[in-house]
Amino acid sequence: MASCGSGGGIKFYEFLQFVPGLSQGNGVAADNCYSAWISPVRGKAAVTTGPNSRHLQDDITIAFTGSGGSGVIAVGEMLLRAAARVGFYGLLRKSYGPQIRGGESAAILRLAPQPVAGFADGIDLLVVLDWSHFSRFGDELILGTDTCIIEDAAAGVRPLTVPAAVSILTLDFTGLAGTLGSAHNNIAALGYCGAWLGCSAEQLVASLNHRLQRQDSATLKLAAQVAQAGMGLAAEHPPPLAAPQPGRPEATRWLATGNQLAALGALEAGIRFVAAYPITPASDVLEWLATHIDKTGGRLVQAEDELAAVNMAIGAGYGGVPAMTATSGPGLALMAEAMGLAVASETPLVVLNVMRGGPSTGIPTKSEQGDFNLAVYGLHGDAPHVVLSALSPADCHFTLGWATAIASHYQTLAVVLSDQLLGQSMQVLPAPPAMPFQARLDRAALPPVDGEHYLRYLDTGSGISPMAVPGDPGAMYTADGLEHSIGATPSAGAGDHQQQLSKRQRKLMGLMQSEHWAEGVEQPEARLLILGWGSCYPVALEAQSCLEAAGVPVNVLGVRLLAPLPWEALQAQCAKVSQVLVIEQNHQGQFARYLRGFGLQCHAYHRPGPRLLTALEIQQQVEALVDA
Amino acid sequence: MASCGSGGGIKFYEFLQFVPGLSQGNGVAADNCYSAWISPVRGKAAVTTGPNSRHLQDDITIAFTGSGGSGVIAVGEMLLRAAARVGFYGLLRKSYGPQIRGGESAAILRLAPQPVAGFADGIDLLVVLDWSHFSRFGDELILGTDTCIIEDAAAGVRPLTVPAAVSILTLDFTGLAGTLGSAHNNIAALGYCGAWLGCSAEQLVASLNHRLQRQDSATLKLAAQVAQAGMGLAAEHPPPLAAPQPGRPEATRWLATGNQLAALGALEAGIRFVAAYPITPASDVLEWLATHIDKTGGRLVQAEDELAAVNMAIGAGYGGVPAMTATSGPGLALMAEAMGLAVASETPLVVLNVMRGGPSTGIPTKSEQGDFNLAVYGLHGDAPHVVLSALSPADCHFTLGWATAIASHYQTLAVVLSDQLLGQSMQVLPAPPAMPFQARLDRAALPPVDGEHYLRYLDTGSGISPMAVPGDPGAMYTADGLEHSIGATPSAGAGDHQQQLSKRQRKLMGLMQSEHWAEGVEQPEARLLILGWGSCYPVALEAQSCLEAAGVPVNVLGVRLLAPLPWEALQAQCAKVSQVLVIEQNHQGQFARYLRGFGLQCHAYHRPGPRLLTALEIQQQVEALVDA
Amino acid sequence: MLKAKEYKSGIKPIWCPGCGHFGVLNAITKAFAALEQAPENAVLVSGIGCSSRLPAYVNSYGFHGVHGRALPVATGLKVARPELNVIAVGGDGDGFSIGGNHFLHACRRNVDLVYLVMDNEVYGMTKGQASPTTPAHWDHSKLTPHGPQLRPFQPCALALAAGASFIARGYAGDPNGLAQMIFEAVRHPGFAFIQVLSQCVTFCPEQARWKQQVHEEDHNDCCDPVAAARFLHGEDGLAKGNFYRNPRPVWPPSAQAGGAVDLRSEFAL
Amino acid sequence: MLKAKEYKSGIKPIWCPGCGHFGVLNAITKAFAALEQAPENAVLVSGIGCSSRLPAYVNSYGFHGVHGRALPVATGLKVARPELNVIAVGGDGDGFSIGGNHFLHACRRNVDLVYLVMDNEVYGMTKGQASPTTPAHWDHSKLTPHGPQLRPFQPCALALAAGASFIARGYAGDPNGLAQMIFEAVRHPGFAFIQVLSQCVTFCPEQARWKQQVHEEDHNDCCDPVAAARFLHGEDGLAKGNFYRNPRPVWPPSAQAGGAVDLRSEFAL
Ligand SMILES: Cc1ncc(C[n+]2csc(CCOP(=O)(O)OP(=O)(O)O)c2C)c(N)n1
Ligand SMILES: Cc1ncc(C[n+]2csc(CCOP(=O)(O)OP(=O)(O)O)c2C)c(N)n1
Ligand code: SF4
Ligand code: SF4
Ligand SMILES: [Mg+2]
Ligand SMILES: [Mg+2]
Repeated sequence: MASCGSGGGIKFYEFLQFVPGLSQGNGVAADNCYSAWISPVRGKAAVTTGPNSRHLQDDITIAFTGSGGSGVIAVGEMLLRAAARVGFYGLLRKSYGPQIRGGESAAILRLAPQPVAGFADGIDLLVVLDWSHFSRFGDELILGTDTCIIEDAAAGVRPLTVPAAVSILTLDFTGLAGTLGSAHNNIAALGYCGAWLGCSAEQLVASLNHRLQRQDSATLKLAAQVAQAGMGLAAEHPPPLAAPQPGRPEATRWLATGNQLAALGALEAGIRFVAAYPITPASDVLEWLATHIDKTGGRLVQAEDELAAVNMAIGAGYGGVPAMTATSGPGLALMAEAMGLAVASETPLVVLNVMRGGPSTGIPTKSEQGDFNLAVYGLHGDAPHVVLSALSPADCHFTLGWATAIASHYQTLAVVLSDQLLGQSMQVLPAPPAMPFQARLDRAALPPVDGEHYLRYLDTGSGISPMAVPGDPGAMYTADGLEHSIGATPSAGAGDHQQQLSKRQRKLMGLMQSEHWAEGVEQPEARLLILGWGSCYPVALEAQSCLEAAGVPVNVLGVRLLAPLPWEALQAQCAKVSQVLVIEQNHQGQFARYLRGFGLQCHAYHRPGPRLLTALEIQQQVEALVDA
Repeated sequence: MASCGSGGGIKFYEFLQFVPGLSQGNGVAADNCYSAWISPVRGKAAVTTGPNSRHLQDDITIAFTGSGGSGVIAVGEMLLRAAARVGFYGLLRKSYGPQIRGGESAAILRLAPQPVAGFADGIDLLVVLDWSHFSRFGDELILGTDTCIIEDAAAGVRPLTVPAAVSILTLDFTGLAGTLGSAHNNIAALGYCGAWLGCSAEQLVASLNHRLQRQDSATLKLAAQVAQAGMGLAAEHPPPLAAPQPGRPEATRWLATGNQLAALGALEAGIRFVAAYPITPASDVLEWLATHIDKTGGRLVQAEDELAAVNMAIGAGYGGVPAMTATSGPGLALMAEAMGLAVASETPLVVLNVMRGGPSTGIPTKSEQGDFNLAVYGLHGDAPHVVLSALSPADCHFTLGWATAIASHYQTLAVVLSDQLLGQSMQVLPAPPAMPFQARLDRAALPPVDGEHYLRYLDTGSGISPMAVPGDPGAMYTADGLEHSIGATPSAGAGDHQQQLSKRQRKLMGLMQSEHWAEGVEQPEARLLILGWGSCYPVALEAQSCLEAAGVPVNVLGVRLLAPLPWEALQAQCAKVSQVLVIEQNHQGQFARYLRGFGLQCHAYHRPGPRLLTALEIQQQVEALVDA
Repeated sequence: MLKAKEYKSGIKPIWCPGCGHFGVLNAITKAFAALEQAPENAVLVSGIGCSSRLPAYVNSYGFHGVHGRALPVATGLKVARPELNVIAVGGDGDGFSIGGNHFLHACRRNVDLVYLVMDNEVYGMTKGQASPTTPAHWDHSKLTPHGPQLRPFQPCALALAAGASFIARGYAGDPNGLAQMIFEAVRHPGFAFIQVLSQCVTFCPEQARWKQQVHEEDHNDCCDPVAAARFLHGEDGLAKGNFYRNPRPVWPPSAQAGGAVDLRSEFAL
Repeated sequence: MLKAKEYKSGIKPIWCPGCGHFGVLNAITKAFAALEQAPENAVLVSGIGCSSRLPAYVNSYGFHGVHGRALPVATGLKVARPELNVIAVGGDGDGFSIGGNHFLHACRRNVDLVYLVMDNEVYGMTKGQASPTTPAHWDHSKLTPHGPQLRPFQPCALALAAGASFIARGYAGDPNGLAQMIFEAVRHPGFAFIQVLSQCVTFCPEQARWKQQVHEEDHNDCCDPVAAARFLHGEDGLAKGNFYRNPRPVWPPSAQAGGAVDLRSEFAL
């Protein structure tokens, strides 16, 4: 409810066909109904338009805060699951302090009757189990005057920074749990909030059981009792805030994080080898893969470092087995040399980079979009490769699948940029359609039967050379990061060098035709385009909704194919409006600089994390531009 | 003589003051007469202008080729030294095949009466000791119809690719040496060419003695006899080609490579710690440092890999000892993560990157300018740092000195881009003036005496924080790559992050005022600017000379400060002309793309190595633009 | 002369209550007190991990670098500034996984450093993945759901084979013993390696048992590499004590007195 | 069945005449003949160096990667394609300097690979700098004008401490003996390490003496790590022979039969 500054909800517009090839009818995406879930927008029927509809689909943001041990993350996850059963969509973000245990932590939950892909600017309901360290969240938990606070009686001293004007209700969750013999005031809070959202006791207990799987039945039973006591409290002392209304959602909905969906997408598209070195916030991609890849017959190796990880993946890729690794900024920097090897030797390789705050070790647990430069430009020599960005938590599935197919089809490196926000937020979403992509070496690119004449690095029309893999008789060759002739013999000749450089660049031009290069939503009479990438895209969509409500129609475009950039298609989009505003979450405006290198005239709005970009600030930027 | 296509020589123009601050009178450079030798242009008096003056200062290009064991490189070096004594300036480039020993090799020597900083398009005199593998040089040794070939009688079968029209003289160097009991036909060839260039026997013998220092006196004596026999041969059978005339050079001239000069510049500016991991073509920088740093009281450590090397240098830099490492593309890629650490922890660090062909292992022994992107953009997160380019072999001295001073003054990373051509070519040049730069932590930036309040990462007006070093009492702090507060405590707060990001970017703005950001030469009525970096700059100057002869005045600018780019100063230069042509030796036009990101409208000419850019092709590009 | 607790910086550790790294912090401050260490002349250099956070908690200079590179930073610093007391610290992941190469080469290079690894057989900071020293069948990490299934890395045996001249193992639960070890390591000329068993209470609660299991085993006089190898191949990894001490020439050899510096004459024609 | 020379690719090596790496090339082709190796099922994986050029010269698949990373590439390939015969090859610089960490971890990981290091105690390709195995006082390199002054790296002793299950040393001057060693290494289940003394005639002409100095020392039956350690600590580095062979479980354990793949159900609400 705190979104759009003035308290409007998000709205969803009919997907407007506006990019040639980016249509509903003629592409893989639409055939598979991908459009229904990739972004929160495509394929959703419009409700109504105009300012009066703003309050029809209310969203609400609830935050639970406490110290690290107080279980607020667990409450958030359980409440999201239970609320989803009632009919809500939602998104959950976790925020921790630097401590491994103890310290501050928060779960921030946004619920709405339709898919939710971004966070709001403020907090409607704040549930505080422990006030200590609350102030460390500083700018991350913004309390408005209409924020309603529920504090546990045992939460301790309320900080002075809490505005006096907000309404505060003190409830004794701790005492309630204690009378039942439990120390879990968080479960009492779960029951309280669940009841308020309309969850049944069964739904809450199901959530508890799911979360506490490994516990014994006595523990489960006690937890159920505490939750029910919490529900009772809600009946007596409901929050001074109207409960939001659930929607009537699709039959099959999922609860998943972007990182899980990325991992799933990779496996579904055919990844069968993963090399892993843990790093926040990419570790959970690797952990999900580790516990699932066996089922597909694939393998995961925990490597000694990122240098080993990326080279292991290259080894598997050279062997014809679709392979990936996942990392974050510092690890990506370490992988740069070997990524160049994948490019030069034309070995398929997928690298997922889940961004966090930088530079250097930076802010490891928080989101930022600072690795654009490194991903696009960080290789030595002229090393054209593919860089994609995932446009929403759900889009991680699609984009990893696409990257997997690209890496193997084009025999190249595909880097996917995600970030902590996309990767670690837990989302309720429509179940994704079957994976439309499959990794495979194009049949046409296989070597001729007559091995005598096998030319691994042949300069073909498409630029894609015939790739044999070990085991193929008669096509033995040595893949090489040294420059080479078409026959894979090392060469320092200017002609060979020019030919291979051009070939490696040209082969990627096939991607320019892809309908998947971007996602977007147009509005009639829009005079401005908000252009973003990665996790900025859902925020831009919400800003669009708010702006429309304010009478300012804008277009929104999220670019999925960052490199090579389909400049002509992008230009065509930009030509429809008179102003372009590029948004991103980093300090230097890396994407905007990149676009200007192509000749784009644009405004740029960017600032670093860890505070998330909000629809409100984008709206303000747009309004300033439109007014000027 | 083969330069400028039609055979003109290079000419030198008066240095025209054209960049505010880039003047002769008000800066360090001019005070120290740096302008006399940084580029081949500054401070040299113009001869005459106009087409008729073209032949007044003839240059000549001589190439020696043979198999790896035939000693052509030695001949080239000795001849350059002897010719220098006669009064020539010159530049020597070596070209090898992939073999460690044996295989093909060539020494290409350009001599002129004035300083020579680039190579010509063709070869005037080709001395062949061995024809086998000659064809492997392919596009590197371009024979014109006016090339004159001297072949040893024992050189073997002349390849069919040698144009029939060229004049060929067969001389029995092998036999001549043999009669004296020597196997060194190369020394006979040295005597032959030396005599033709006007070297005395003493001068040639001095060269021999310098080169063969470690040999016994009998060997030296025999070599002297063979050289004298070669001189006799020149009297009988001179090359069918007028000998070029030497100049009347400065009293003190040097013979050195760009890599040696870079190393010297680093030591003279105060580098006292070097961490080394060998890589072509940077190893000789490290080797020179290893044999000289002891004398300064400094230390060199051979590291186990580039990751260790760069972190060792960071350790020394943190300790207040100016430190550097040198590498090439693959090594620079490996250093990317730690370079980000230097930026975030604000530790002085100099990294010299001597570029070779890429991507990946690429073409390790040949020159290319493909690492621009990596150097400028290859760090994760928002990591502003300094990137310089050396504009000539001699400028390696100046630029390393500047980088050393910058790294320590701004407490940051300074990457210097050189390349194999600049680094490994041996040049005769005026002795450089005393090093004008010194590494030191600015006194004003030292911590306050009162240690209680020492704030390592204080946000000062200049953006430069007070840096204490271990041993300073009362200022103990922990340097950190994690984001931190001004007091060096780790922080994930948005405010601290924004403050430190801005501070690290802002502090470099001081560089915008530097007079050293570029070198250039203007011509009256120029309508076009040739804009280059690194080894392209001398080539552009030669093209300028040829173009003037052809009646097309142009300006030339070589950018030394690549990042942060002094965009306003650059714009002012570009505003003086109606067209800008950006030249560079890489496939993608990395610098041009970068400049366009700032909004520059330009033409771009770029192509990869290993064939060097020539003045002729730049001239042709300019003529095509001017005609259009 | 400062007391042990005066060597604490006052910054509150982010560690979980009960974490072994507290014991190491105490031991370092005690050793500093015993050494009468001037705070401004000591530098603690670390990589990334819970353990690598330690430098900020000590009242001395510190460098918190990137993951796995504490030893190169420490090496560069010590070679450039030989008068400083440089101690590299970190975790088993930092030192033996990503930093393994530097560990090997530091052992053979024999620069006069101390390297202290807080070994909890796990990646604490990234939430509990297996490290090189994790037991083969430890299946608590989702990244290795059946356990790493690998022979654990043997830090002391490797240090010996790589040429370390001082090898010891301490226990975070015995900060006094560990302080003594650190004291000796600092005094030892050359590279001194101390593996410290330092429990991760959060991801390896089973390490609480170390209290009972760790046993003393002192080979203070052992300078025979074969005897040390025999011992290290046989022991259970929970012995604490000095295992090997065999001073050999420190690198770099002390600098020659530099004469007048003429770097330029060689270039003159 | 192919003859040894039919395992040569026909590409002419860039090596100097007399370089030891020729002997290694011959030994590999002989071993392939003895193994009746199908050329399409063998892959030679290397890093960068003169030695690392070898794969192109063999009639099999090859991967010439970046400096120091042959083992990770080989590991990924073998784990992904266990039916292939994967042999990593390279030099002492590639394997023990920049690649040292992967060497350690490959020894303990025990994937079924062969790793053959052509040790000439020098960086040949970059023109003669000291490598980890260079003698302490070898002063031929300008980068270490007084010699590296470091204790040379002991590859076999380190492999043992790191957990390698097959350790041998061969000599390029004895291609037949080396071929037999490679044959056995390929047959050995798990990670097999062969250090080959392979002279660099250009930068270390003194290695010509190896012809006289190398001596046989076979411990074919040695599966006792302590005995192996004792031997390796005493020998002169010029013994050739099988030093240690002690098969232990290969990683990864063979795959479980995969059932129906349901990756999605866990997400459904
Ligand atoms: C290059 C890089 N890779 C990965 C990480 C993520 N990371 C941070 S700490 C850590 C492991 C820490 O384990 P350890 O050194 O044992 O310390 P502990 O937390 O157990 O004390 C990892 C993998 C990183 N920060 N940088
Ligand atoms: C990342 C990187 N660093 C450095 C180099 C330069 N380099 C190429 S080969 C080599 C050493 C080769 O020595 P070794 O492995 O012993 O092989 P040898 O030539 O002696 O057979 C080095 C340092 C490189 N190619 N890449
Ligand atoms: S996670 Fe483990 S290692 Fe880290 S602070 Fe907690 S107990 Fe210590
Ligand atoms: S330099 Fe040495 S290692 Fe390289 S090919 Fe020549 S002899 Fe062999
Ligand atoms: Mg640990
Ligand atoms: Mg070698």
